[in-house]
Amino acid sequence: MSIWEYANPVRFLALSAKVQPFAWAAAAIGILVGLLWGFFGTPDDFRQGSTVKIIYLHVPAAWIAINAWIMMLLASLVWLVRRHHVSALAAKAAAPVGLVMTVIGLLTGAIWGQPMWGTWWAWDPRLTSFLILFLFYLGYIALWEAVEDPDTAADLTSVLCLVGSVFALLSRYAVLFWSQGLHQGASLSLDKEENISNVFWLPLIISIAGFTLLFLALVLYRTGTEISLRRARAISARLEPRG
Amino acid sequence: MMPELGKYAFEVLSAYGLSLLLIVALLAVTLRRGRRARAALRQIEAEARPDGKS
Amino acid sequence: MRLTLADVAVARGGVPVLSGVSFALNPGEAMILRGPNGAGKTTLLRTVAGLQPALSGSIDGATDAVAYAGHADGLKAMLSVAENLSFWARVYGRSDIAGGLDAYALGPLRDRLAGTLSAGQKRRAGLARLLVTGRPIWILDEPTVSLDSHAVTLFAAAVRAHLAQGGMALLATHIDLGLDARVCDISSWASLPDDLLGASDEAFL
Amino acid sequence: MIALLIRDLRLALRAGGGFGLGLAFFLIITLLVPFSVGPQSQLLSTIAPGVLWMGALLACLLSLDRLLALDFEDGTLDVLATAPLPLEAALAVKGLAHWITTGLPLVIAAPFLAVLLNMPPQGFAWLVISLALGTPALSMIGTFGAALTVGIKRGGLLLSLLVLPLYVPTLIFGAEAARRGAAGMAVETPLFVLAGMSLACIALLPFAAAAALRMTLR
Repeated sequence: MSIWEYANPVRFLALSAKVQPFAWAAAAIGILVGLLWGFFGTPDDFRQGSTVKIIYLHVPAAWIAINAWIMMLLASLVWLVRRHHVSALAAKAAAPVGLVMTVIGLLTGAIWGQPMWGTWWAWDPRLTSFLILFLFYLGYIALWEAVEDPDTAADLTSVLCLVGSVFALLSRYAVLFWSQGLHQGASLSLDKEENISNVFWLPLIISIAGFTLLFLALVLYRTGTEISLRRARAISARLEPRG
Repeated sequence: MMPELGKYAFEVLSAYGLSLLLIVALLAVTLRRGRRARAALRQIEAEARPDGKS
Repeated sequence: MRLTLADVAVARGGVPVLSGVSFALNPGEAMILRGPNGAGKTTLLRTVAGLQPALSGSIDGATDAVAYAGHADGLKAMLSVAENLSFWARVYGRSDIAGGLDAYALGPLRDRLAGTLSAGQKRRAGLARLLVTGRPIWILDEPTVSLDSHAVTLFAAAVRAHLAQGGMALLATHIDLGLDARVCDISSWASLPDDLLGASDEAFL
Repeated sequence: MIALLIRDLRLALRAGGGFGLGLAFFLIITLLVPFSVGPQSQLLSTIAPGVLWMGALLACLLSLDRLLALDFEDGTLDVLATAPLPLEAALAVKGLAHWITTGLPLVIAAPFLAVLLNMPPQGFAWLVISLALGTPALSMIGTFGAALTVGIKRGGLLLSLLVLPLYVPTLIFGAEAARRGAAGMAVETPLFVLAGMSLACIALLPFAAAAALRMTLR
């Protein structure tokens, strides 16, 4: 039973129907436990005071924002190589979720950084990279909406995703270079955890797991929606008398 | 029960508030759009296969 | 150097339009496709021209041998007729455009900007482009649109000359050109509404 | 291929071909800056490299949606796709034609506009070099964007939305090189990265653009 089985929409919907209840439940539990524990159960950081609690939103959101684009990239590759509709529609379904997570990452990052920087927005390399990622998501979604024929749309958005990913990486290093101005930035990882003592660690992991499951559940459901739209379109295309 | 948030209470609460608001909005839009699309599909399927065979 | 189609199926917008299309065109022959609007004439012509992939079946003899004339003429308004034609000639690795100009009596319009031509004159210039490319297989989609009767005879003469030199032509048109060409109605190949044939919508039905 | 280049250049030079469009836009943008940020020459000279680079970038962007859309409407793209000329080569030539008609004039005009912004003269050379290295990438990325949006009605706005994020790395390194040149600092690092990116764009993007175009023509 190779995974290509699930490229067939009918079988995908069956699988999705089975998985979704667990995904939604586990996501809810993960997020609730992660956030509540983080919010109520952890002490303040000596330096940042209580703003450190924002970590339980910022890091998971940033984590999803990045991985959603990576998932879209893989789905686009699968569409271009194997022409499986479900993967193209899954990429289309994931984009808005990635966009919202990027916005949350930006918001929480700016608010969290505010005490240290004294302003709501600072051109910090990480925040700027997220801003660029936000633009990529916007362009991707806009291209999906702009093209009428679903197949052409899937093709063009896949090409944009491939080329965009290369430029996103380029922008990442450009921003690092530009903000230091003189030398290459030290850390490459986007969401590098500060040196977190374990009391913060566990709720963070749970929260990340919760967000990941939420992403999974959302994408499964939204892909189902895209399949329904596509099926309705296919049937109506055949219903109209020809010519 | 409410933890002492210190002088950054506004920041922390606004961050949580905005983020959760965005997530709830995303959920609402997703579910509403999903329900409407599925209903439209059922309606078209009924039209296409009045005798119910798929 | 025959053009052969074997059991070709084509789709438009994910819906199969024609299936089981099989015919062969020998040098010196022409074929006219007839059929109602939206029956798939343009789709079939674009598939033979290689602009879009066929759903199934095979097309032989078309690669690098086709000159395609769609609804638009491919003329640049700001270039003169001569400049347009010589550009297309050079793209196909040739240079003489005299043949094209004479065949469609475009001599006097030679240096007029394409933008200033009437629809009929533009169409003649567009058709002259086929001559200039020197490609053996002409694929024409409604070539006689906006041509007056005199221009139609010119066009028919040009096609006859092309066939005489061993060229081939595949046209979609409703006008009787007086060519001794096989005429076939493509609705005989129309695919049934329930046919799927791997069209991109198949996965969703 | 040369035929396509000559035709495009001739078209651009003809009336309405839009040859001077990019240049005029670049001039206007640069003139507006002092009005917006005030005439203090010290301020202007510090932001001059960045302003000139942004002006050049926007001028390139402006003339992109005409690049393929006209050929799409009058059927030229359909015929080009069936011509012996590979589509990749045709699009590379399109990018080159765009660079010659839009990019090059910007590079030549930049120093004169730099004077208007009181940019230190020592930076003129580096400004020109960085623009000369960067504008080909802008043209090639733009051609890719145009190929993506050619089939879309009113694709011009979408083209900008898709292309601007792709322009960010070129802008950062290009403006950085110009700024360092003006300040007399070492320019090697940004300049070499810029050159590397441009070469990569010129080499690889025609293939992506041709793939996108084939999908649209399908």
